Amino acid sequence: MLEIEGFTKRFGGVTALDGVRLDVAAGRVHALLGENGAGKSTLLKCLSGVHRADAGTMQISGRTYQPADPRAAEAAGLRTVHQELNLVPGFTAYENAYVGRAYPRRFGRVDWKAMRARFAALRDRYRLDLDIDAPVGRLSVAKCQIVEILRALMDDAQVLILDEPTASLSEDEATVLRRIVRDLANQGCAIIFVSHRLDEVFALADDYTVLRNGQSVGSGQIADTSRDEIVALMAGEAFRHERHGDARAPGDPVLELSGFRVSPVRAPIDLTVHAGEIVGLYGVVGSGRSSLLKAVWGASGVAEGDIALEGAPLPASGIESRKRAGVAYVCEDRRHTGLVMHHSILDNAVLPHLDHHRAVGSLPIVSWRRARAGIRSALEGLSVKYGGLGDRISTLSGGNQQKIMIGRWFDPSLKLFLLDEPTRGVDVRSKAEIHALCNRLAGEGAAVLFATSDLEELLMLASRVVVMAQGAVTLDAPNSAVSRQSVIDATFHAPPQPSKPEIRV
Amino acid sequence: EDIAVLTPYLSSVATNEMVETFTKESQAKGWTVNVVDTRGDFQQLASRVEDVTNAGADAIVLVSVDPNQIGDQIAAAAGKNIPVFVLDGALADGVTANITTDNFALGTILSDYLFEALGGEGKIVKFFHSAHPGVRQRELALDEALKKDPDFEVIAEHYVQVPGPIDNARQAMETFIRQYGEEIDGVWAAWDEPAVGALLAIQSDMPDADIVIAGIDGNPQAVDLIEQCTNLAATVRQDFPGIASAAVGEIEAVLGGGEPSSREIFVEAKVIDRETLGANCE
Amino acid sequence: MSFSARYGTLIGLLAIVTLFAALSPEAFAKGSNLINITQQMSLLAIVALGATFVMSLSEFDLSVGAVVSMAGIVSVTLFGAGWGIVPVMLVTLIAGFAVGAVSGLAIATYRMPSFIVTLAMGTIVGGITYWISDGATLFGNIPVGFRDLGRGYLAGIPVLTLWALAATLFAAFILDHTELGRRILAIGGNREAARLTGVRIVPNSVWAFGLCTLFAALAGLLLTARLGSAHPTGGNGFLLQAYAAVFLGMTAFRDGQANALGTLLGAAIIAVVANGLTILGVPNYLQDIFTGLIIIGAVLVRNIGGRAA
Amino acid sequence: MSFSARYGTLIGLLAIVTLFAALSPEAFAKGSNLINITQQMSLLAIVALGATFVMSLSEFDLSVGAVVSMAGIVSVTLFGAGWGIVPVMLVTLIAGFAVGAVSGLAIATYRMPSFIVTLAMGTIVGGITYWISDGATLFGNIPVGFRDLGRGYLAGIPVLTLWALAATLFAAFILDHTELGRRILAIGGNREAARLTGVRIVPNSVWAFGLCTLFAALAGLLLTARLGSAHPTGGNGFLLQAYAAVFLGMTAFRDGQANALGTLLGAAIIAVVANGLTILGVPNYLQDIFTGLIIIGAVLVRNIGGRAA
Ligand SMILES: Nc1ncnc2c1ncn2[C@@H]1O[C@H](COP(=O)(O)OP(=O)(O)OP(=O)(O)O)[C@@H](O)[C@H]1O
Ligand SMILES: Nc1ncnc2c1ncn2[C@@H]1O[C@H](COP(=O)(O)OP(=O)(O)OP(=O)(O)O)[C@@H](O)[C@H]1O
Ligand SMILES: [Mg+2]
Ligand SMILES: [Mg+2]
Repeated sequence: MLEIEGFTKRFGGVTALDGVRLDVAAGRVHALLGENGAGKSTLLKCLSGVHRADAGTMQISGRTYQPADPRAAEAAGLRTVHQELNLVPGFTAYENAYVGRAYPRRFGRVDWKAMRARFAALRDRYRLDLDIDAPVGRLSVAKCQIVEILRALMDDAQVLILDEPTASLSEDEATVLRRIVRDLANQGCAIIFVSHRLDEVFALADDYTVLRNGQSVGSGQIADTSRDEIVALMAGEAFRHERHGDARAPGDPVLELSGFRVSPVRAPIDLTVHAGEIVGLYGVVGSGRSSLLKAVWGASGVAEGDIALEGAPLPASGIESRKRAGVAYVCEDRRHTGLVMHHSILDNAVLPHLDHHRAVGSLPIVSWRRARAGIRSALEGLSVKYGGLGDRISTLSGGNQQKIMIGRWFDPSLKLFLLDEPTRGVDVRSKAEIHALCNRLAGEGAAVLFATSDLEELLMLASRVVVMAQGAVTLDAPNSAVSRQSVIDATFHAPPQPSKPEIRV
Repeated sequence: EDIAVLTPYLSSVATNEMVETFTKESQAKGWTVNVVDTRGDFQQLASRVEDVTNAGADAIVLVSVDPNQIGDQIAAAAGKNIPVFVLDGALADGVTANITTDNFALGTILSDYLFEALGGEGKIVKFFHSAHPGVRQRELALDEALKKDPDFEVIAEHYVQVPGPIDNARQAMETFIRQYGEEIDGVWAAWDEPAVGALLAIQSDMPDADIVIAGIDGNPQAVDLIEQCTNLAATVRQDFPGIASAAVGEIEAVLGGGEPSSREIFVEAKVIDRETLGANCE
Repeated sequence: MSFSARYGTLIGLLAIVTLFAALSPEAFAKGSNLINITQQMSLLAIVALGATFVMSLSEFDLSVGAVVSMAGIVSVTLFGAGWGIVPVMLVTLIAGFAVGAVSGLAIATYRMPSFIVTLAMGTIVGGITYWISDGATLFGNIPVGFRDLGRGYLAGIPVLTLWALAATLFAAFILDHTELGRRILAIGGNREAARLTGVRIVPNSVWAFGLCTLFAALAGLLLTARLGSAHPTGGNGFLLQAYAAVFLGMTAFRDGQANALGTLLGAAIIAVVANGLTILGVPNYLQDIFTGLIIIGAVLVRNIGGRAA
Repeated sequence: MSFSARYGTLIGLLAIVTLFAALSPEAFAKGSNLINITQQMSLLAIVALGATFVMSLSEFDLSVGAVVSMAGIVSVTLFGAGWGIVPVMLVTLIAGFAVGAVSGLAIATYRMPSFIVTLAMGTIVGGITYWISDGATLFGNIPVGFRDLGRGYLAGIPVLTLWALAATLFAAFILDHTELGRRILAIGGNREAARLTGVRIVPNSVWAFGLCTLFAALAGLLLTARLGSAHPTGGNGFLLQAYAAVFLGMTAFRDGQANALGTLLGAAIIAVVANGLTILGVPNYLQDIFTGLIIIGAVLVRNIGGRAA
């Protein structure tokens, strides 16, 4: 159905695609795989008319296809869900679905009722939980992702392109999405699907193509391959991802929450994180993990209750107090609240610790020479792929941006790391690197509290598992004491009323 | 009595002087004076005239405005029997009296003075601002004078930007000095602020030149500079306090049930130069 | 959103009106004065409604003041040349639209900053206006039929007020109920997202800027009708006030989004303050200080309310 | 970035200079005229450099014009009261800083739109200035030592030019080499991202706005020294020109980010155009039209270059 041949795309000096070949058949789910920066998103952007390839041909159903802009791609029957969210924050979910399309009209006016009804029906058909009347600017990342996906399903597509659609979804929604994708494939739609979750790829895809450094290095049917083989193709070498979640003996308490409320109307939370511990927060979308991490970081003005770091009480809010006390925080939405996308890699990397690169002692003057050297070696340690430190960070692939966002905090004196979805959109190898990093931090005596929507990751990395549902903690147990099933069960528990979580092991 | 004073140009020195004098003398008579400045905005001026008409002022005084620009609002005030006086403006329907100096005459006095000071012939730099109707009349007077006296020539001219006329004129003059240098004999400034700007440029860039500068208004800074024997030789002084005092007299007469002495009252202008100031410039 | 956050600006306006009414029950609170305020705010409201289109696009158009002036001069010049009312208005409005359309085209096609392009465009338009008028105020030959468009009453309501109401309804309709309006808002909300979903940036920007200066030209025509004269810089004072009205309006009703009703409210606040202070006979310099304080206060009421929520 | 994209604005400036030099080899291209242009642009450059701080924060400060005027009036009034040069300058600069600091505090604490807050603040400052000066131009009692700060030459270079250079170096240093500057730029780039990495919005905003009006107050002092008098609205004309300079500068050197060197370049373009057109004796309406076209052209060169890359 869709045939791509000899595709090449350069950005200045960087060759993002180098003679790529891709064949996607109707009615099949085609997984596009590759490490961060391999060129997956670039390829998909060429397909959807965002970029123009420098060389190469595309054909849809045997006809030459060369989209001049995203409109042309839509007209040709392609629907794309990009890796980064593309929504108008002030618009409701249902209006966002219509942006760029013809709005239904009645007596010359926009027919809001019809728009809402159509979108609500779509949501209900897939049994998704989504407030479609709130401006999407107030929805969480995961909900926004759902809006994006629903938008692509508004009318029948020949080719559906999904660039890491499940990166921010929890197990539950991801399952729904997989069901939707299968349905569409059965109806004859061709689907291109990017994911770093290999178990998902094996559960869902029919065919695969692996990109490495902008070249297609392998393709075939999923049924004929194995996980190890794919990983080897992606990484160019054999590679194993170790399971951690070990039973290192926890040290003294670092973070202590008692009766801590994210906002006056939320359930109180009691939670202790010890030195050397890696605590994983799990839950379905909207369960309150991000809100909790943000409140612990002091970034929400309305938190109340007791919070202490190494025994010393902290004010209920105020980021500076956390920073001074040795806490680091990485948010979940790198594009909107994590990075300054149009600033350079260097600028973004030095931001948390501007005062670490002073020219002379106590003067607040930045020595760029020192900063460059320091950041360069830090990024080397994380194997970030980039051109120069002065490049805009928006030109890096999503995974590399993610690594910088975490890596810029590293500092041996830190005591607590709050990581919200630290491996979202990160490839297997980098994920392993980030996991190793977390372990190293824990090994050096720091405490790590991370939120994830990836059950695999939770069980692989966490030494203790905390599950949240509707803003309250429903499970708090060592990794060794939980199973997949007990964790999933806990996500559906009605939150214990009014206060303490009952389930303790 | 409640007197409303409205103008779009309060920050101009001349207007300010009239308003000050008017306010002082009115208050001495026990009247309350409400001054409104609309900063060059005529739509605002129209609205504010409506406001004071509605509020029932006993008299409306417009300063430095051509009342034809807000004819309807003045008609409305007249309709409510509120007398409207214009200072340094023009006559229009509904206006009780206009007390002014003839701007065209001012321009003529200035041109004649400058031509005489230069003696027979000369090259002149002109600073003007046509958007202001009164100032434009002065410019027209210069054109007239140049027509009569073809030995004088405008070699450079500059439309002065407001606000910031002094610095703007200074910059232009600096440029002209570099361009024409000794060729420049005189500076004709449609009002005193550009004249001061031109003087500053000459003082810093051609301190020995004997360029003659003349302006209009009798602005205190200009008078001061004339007294100091600078190139600024003269200013044509409109008698602003005189205009304001005359206006107070007329208003008193009208509010007392009488008639204005005339609908158009001209107050004499006179040249102020070193001689009239008694400055010793040897 | 709490009540005070949602309607804070409206509450602010009512508070200001109540205050003035208490201080000056006979002059300010008189029905005829209140009706007159609606007339005084109308031209500002029309210019500000135009600016609402470009602010919806998250851009500026700083040529609106110059376009107001231009429209006045062009219309009086054409009347002087013996043209009829309808052709004069049509040509002036088309010229007004064209100014913004050109700016919008340049801005959207080459991604130039709207601030600088429209500032430059305003300078150019100002130069042309000066050229046509020779710098003089133009009177004369303005037909009575045209003047009546900007003065007098219809069923007890000032004609200008009716114009402003019509302009508000029109702007609200465009922004809330047409695809054009929604596309403009989408581009303003997230330009890249709009582009990626197939919204064409250039034509929609051209429309937004064109409508903006079209409204300014309409205001210029009505100003000329109201005053019976046209001044080559007579509309320049609208520029900052119009944006003040739009920004005041953005704090009303919706989360920081430009909207027609809010803009009308913003213009009303500005007009009420100017009228009330004049009627109270507050000295000129104190008027400035109060005006500034009241405007900041109006925004503050809303934002403090919004925080507490 | 291609060469023309990177240095487009600079190329634009050189093209304009070359053009004027060709048209007027004796007057424009004379060394003394070129040096004089550096003096003519200097006050605008200083105000614009101040504005660069708030533009780096992605905000506006529309009170700069009023602060320039205020500084002049305040200083002459204090001189009149018998104060010495240093205390007068200190008090005026502190007053200038305070205006912006108050705006910045209000804007950052309550998240009010800077456009409206600073517009209101400018109105308030204008009222205060008017109050102090009684609306009159003040000119007496200015010490010669103070006047010399704004006129004359040092080693063949106009003193004002030296001030502008010092201001440029200072602004560039703050923005590029201090933690304060980097924080301001980070807030301007992505406010929420900056906040979440622990950058404190309020104090950094207060500094940015304060520095902005501090620069404006400095320009006001130098303007007063240069003219030997102070006018209550004498600085208002700087407002739009200053932002034009910043925006022109944003198209230079770096991708659309405000920067000190670019701002200096922007001010130079504006000054060169004004000087060149005056020398050529172009009628004033054509000057406006050309100025507008040249500014758009200067931005266009850069953006077309940028697109082709
Ligand atoms: N607009 C751009 N300008 C310059 N370089 C770019 C741009 N977009 C992508 N690149 C570069 O192209 C390469 C491929 O990036 P791409 O985003 O396609 O990777 P990806 O496979 O989607 O990775 P990820 O899994 O991290 O999303 C990277 O090296 C990236 O830095
Ligand atoms: N700014 C906000 N305004 C209104 N509701 C919000 C806001 N932020 C979060 N919420 C809601 O609060 C709830 C908890 O959100 P939170 O983001 O903490 O959950 P989460 O478990 O991290 O889920 P996600 O995977 O969506 O990030 C959700 O229902 C979310 O929609
Ligand atoms: Mg990608
Ligand atoms: Mg989350």
